[in-house]
Amino acid sequence: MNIRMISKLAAGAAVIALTAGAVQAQEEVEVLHWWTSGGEAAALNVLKENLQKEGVGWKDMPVAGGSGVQAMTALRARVTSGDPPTAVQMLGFDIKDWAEMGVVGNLDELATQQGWDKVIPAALQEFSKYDGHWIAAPVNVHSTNWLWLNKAALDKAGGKAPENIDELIALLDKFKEQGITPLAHGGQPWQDGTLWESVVLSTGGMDFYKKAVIELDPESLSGDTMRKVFDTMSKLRTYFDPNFSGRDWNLSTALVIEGKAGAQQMGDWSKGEWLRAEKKPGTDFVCIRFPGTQGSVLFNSDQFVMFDIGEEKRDAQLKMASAVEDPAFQIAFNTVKGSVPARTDVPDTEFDDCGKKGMKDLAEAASGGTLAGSLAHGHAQPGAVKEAVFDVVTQHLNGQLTTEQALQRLPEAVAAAQ
Amino acid sequence: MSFLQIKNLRKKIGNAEVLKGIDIELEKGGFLVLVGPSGCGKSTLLNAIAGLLPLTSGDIVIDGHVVNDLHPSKRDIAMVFQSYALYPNMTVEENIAFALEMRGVDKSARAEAVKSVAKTLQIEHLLKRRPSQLSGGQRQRVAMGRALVRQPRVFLFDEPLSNLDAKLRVEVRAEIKALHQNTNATIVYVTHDQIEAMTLATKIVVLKEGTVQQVGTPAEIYNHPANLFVADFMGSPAMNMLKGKVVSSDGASRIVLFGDDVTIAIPPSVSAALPQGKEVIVGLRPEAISDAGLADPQARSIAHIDADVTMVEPTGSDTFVTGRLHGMSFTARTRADVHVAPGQKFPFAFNLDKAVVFDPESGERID
Amino acid sequence: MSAAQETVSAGSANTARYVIYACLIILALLYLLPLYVMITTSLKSLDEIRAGDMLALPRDPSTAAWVKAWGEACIGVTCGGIKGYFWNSIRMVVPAVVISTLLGALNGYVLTKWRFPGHKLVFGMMLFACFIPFQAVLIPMARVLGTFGLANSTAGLVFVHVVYGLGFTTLFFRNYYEAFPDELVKAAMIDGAGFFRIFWRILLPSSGPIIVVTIIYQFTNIWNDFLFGVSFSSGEASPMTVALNNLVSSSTGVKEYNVDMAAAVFAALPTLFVYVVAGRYFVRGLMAGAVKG
Amino acid sequence: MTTIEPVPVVEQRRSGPSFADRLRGTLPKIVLAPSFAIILVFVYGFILWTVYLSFTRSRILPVYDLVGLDAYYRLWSQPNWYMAMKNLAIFGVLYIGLCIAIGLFIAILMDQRIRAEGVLRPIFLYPMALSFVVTGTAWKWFLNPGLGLEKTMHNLGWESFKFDWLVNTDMAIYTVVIAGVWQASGFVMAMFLAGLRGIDGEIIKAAQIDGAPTVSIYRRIIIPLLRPVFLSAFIVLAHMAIKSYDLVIALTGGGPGNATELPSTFMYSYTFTRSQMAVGSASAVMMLMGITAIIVPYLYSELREKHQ
Repeated sequence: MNIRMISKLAAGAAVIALTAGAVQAQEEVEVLHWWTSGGEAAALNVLKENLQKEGVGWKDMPVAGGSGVQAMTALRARVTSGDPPTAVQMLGFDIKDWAEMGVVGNLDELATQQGWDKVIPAALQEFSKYDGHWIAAPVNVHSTNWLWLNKAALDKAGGKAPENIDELIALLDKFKEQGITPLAHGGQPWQDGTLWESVVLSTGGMDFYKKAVIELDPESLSGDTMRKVFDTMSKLRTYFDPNFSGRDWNLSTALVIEGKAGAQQMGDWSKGEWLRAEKKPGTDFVCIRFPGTQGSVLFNSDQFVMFDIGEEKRDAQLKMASAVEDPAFQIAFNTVKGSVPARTDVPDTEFDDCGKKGMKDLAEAASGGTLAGSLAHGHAQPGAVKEAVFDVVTQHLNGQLTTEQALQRLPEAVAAAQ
Repeated sequence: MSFLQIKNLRKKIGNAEVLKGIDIELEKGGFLVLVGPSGCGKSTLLNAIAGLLPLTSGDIVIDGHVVNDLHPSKRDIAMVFQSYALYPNMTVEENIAFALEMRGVDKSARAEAVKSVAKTLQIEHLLKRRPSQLSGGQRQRVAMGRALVRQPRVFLFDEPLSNLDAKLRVEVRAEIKALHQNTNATIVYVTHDQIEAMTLATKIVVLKEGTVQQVGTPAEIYNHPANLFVADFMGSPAMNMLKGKVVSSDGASRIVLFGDDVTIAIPPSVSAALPQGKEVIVGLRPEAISDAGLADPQARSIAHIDADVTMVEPTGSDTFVTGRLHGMSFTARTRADVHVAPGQKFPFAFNLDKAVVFDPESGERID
Repeated sequence: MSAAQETVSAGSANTARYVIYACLIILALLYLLPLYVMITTSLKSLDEIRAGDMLALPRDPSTAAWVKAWGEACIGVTCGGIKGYFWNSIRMVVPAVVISTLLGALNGYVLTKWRFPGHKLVFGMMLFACFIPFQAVLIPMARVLGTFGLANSTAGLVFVHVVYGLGFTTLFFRNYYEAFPDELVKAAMIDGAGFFRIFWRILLPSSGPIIVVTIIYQFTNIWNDFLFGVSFSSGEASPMTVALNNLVSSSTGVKEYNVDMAAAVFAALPTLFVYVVAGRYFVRGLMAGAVKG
Repeated sequence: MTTIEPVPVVEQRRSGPSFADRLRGTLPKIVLAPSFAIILVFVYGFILWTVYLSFTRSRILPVYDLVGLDAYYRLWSQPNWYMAMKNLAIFGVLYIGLCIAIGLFIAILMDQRIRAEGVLRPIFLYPMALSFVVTGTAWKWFLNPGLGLEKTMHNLGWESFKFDWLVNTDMAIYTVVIAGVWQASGFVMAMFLAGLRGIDGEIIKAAQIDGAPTVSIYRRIIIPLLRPVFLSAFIVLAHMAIKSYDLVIALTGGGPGNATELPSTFMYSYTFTRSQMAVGSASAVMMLMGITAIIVPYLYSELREKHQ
């Protein structure tokens, strides 16, 4: 070991480390998000460019993985250290949790000025506002109770889209006869949960969903309807291929796209995969509400939560919030992402059939009282309850719990997490 | 005035007292050997002199200055270690020059000094090598060179020869002796080997369990050991220790050995009066016992005793004969060509002039 | 050397050696499989990956994925590949490794050569630090970094890695210096060298093997760290692993497995290089004391 | 040599230690102090902080109102926690056992004066160099029945071959063991190899002269001599087993179901994703107690032994 060399290296390295820390002062926003894949990032790039036109720099802080799990860890570290990012992509109850900690900013002025109260659905405002104040700018509205079908496989099986669980089962049986995987599913807790909430909605209807999932009524969580839900889950489980465990959702979508599988239950972000594979709605694939949930919408909404970052950076923050709610950006972003705009006053002309259907469903559900937050995506319950439900659903789906045990565990787990 | 003084030195390590009040004085140019079995505290004492261990109490005075609180480097001492402690990453030259470099001696003066030392020790050809490329003897020389180059007031040697083979040990021992004679350096030397102690020292300190047993010249230590421990420790083969008893008859005391078989006069080294019936131990070096024909003609009192021979050990220069009488064994040093075999009777001659008498209870010598 | 073939007759010795070589080669192939999969996949086209067998050799090897991973792949909204993050990691790893190694060496030196009452307790407490689960310290660490203004900076990240590397580096050096002869230190003291001079001139130059072990260990751990990286850095200042994760585990969109794998190979290159080049010294360094634990 | 002249000393006859000497005496402690202070604050301080949090009702961020043992009741009423403990037991035993067995086996083979040692050694060592963030995808493929080994075997014509542990609830934890052993056994091999190289050759020669066959030499003499290496390896592996996190996340994400949950993943998910920071802290306290139970007796015996 040459000591002199080591000490020189050390000195040099220290200098580099010090200079690397310095950042030039310019108006900019730092955005923590987990939209790292090509399409999403491209969509976000629209926002970045819009902001740059206004002279606001974009400091990107992507943290991918586990639908924001790592991102939330990073956020905790940032907030605890007293240096939060300008805006953070966030879902549902996470927003409330953070707001409760008193670390978020205030967008009231901008919201009043731009009339957000009128154009953003009340169900979204539930999350975008805390204690009556605007704290977040909603980007989009996703809906989770969709079923995606391979058109060719569907045609082969009779061409009729299923309208209830029984018809779905019959269709899956036909797919099985065709020698393809009937239902493409990825065995990750949130995917299991997404499937489960659709089954809950389909089996018990919106009232039951609200009672069981939103109000966490113990009897509903362990009653006969819930038994039917778990039985249906067990039944659906028999239509999975053997490799489903741990598979990412987009790989399952790929199976349907390639015709190796017949159907996938997944949120509307799944459409992005079809579009990128240059498939067309109606000709190559069919998007329908999960059988039995027609007319109801389980939503989740990505929002940019604005953190309290001090006065001198607030101007850039407000510019960003305004840019997010810009209708042009809403269209540009949501057509790519598969979701529908967070404001109701955006025309649907740019959207494809699935998108148009999504916008229509959302508007109807919002007015008809059949719009509810998605549990699996953090819009029905706080994280702890959500994860507790996932535990039971996932273990049941994987055969670690019998239906009987699941019915017993579910209210217990929910109670323990509250 | 003595050059090195150690006054009532105590050292505790944990609860154990390792040095229990040591007093030693050494004159300038003296060669002091600290000798004793392992664990006697001799290395601790040396480390204390070097300043490598803090004292519990007492003083160390070098050349009139108390150095208790001085850092080792400021005591103007040099030390040669048992393992030589050569810096493995430096060449021989750098090793020797290191202390000078630390003292800010400039480069040319350093080179000069190294050269002169290397010449003295005949290691000039080794200067560019690293310690790992040297033999044991060469390393030893380098270690000495490192000490010499400093020209310190006191040299400390910590068992410097114990890692050498027998032949080399004798050679280097002689070199150290010569070095001392040539330079007239003041040296403190630790060893457990009593031959080294005898050959090198001008003054020997025998230590046992942290206390000084005896201080003296090699001859004093050898011939007049202060106690049984010193008597037993110094000399090889060890001093014969014969149990005896004082008997008085006709106003004169005598000592009975070997049961009642042999009665000897009180040796001349004893001047004190010994009471009747007192148990004593008579110490006699093997060379004070010989075959009858070789007995020292000038000895004033010689006892002739016939005994059974149990073992014969020729060493080349001498032959050690072990005799046995009344259950007591003793070793005699006889001439090399003695003709005797185990089992035979042999006439031994005991030179009682050389005998010393010890009190078996206190272990002290009786004067 | 503990090999004992000399006593065995020539014929059976040969058979035994064939068996030994066969075992070793089979094991080596098994150990290499994941790396093989990574490299072959990175050389395949996406279609080939989807259709084919993961263990098959690429039909038409192409380095397109490598080029893309290095300079073009999109991480977040910027599409500059992982090269920038690669340098981020270097900027973080080098000072962190150097500082933690140096401090560990000094600590080991004090704990073995300048002992004081209670040194064992101090060492024991420092050693226990190796075993703390990092997840448990994230939040308080974030608070501390924030307080000192080190949050979200490379310096802060370096600091964190130094703190949680200290236990290991101190352990390595302490065990190594434990066997280093005390007499050398005494000799140097008598020669007039002080605390630091003894360290720089005598101990450190003889610490080659353990420095290698420590550097390998620290370099690998810090380079591969994800948890601290994701928590205490952001955006374009992130280390390699964070960028790799953003590339590999992006939740939506087409997965470009070949690009992912190429990026993974890039992320692995420095540590692989260190192990391959210094592996020999690693075993030697372990021999020199680290093993005695 | 010329005569040696005493250098005049200017110190007074009796002086206490000079300031420089006193500084010299405390310098080692001054040098050690920053490191020790850092460890005190950033390890022990943070441990205390974690313990404190476990007695609060912290959820998304720390809060500091004490509510007693609530978090511990919650923790011990979580089936996930029991699963995590059970998995840690299975994983820990197999991981440590297999790493040591395989590591020792390869080390013994490598110690037979192998020609290509320089090539083979890095092959066995390299997994340690790679993070599971890097190799996770490759492993997932490899173990996935539809993509990896099973498919390869089917392609090769072995239709009945079945290797679906990754997706099998009962077996998934064993895939974690496989990947873990792959990663750490090479490191253990290096430790054993170092240990073997350090054994005094004369002991083995003596055994050979006594007529002991090679196997007996290893079984009766060499392996017992490696006792300290076993101990070191055990400690290193034990703490890696308890801290294993990347491994599980990369391979199974804790699934299928919660079949591969470990205390470390449990702690992370409760602290950060489930916003039950108090429960997460309680589990961290449990883990620290477990680690302490292993490490402290080891430290105690090690540090005591060495100075006798």
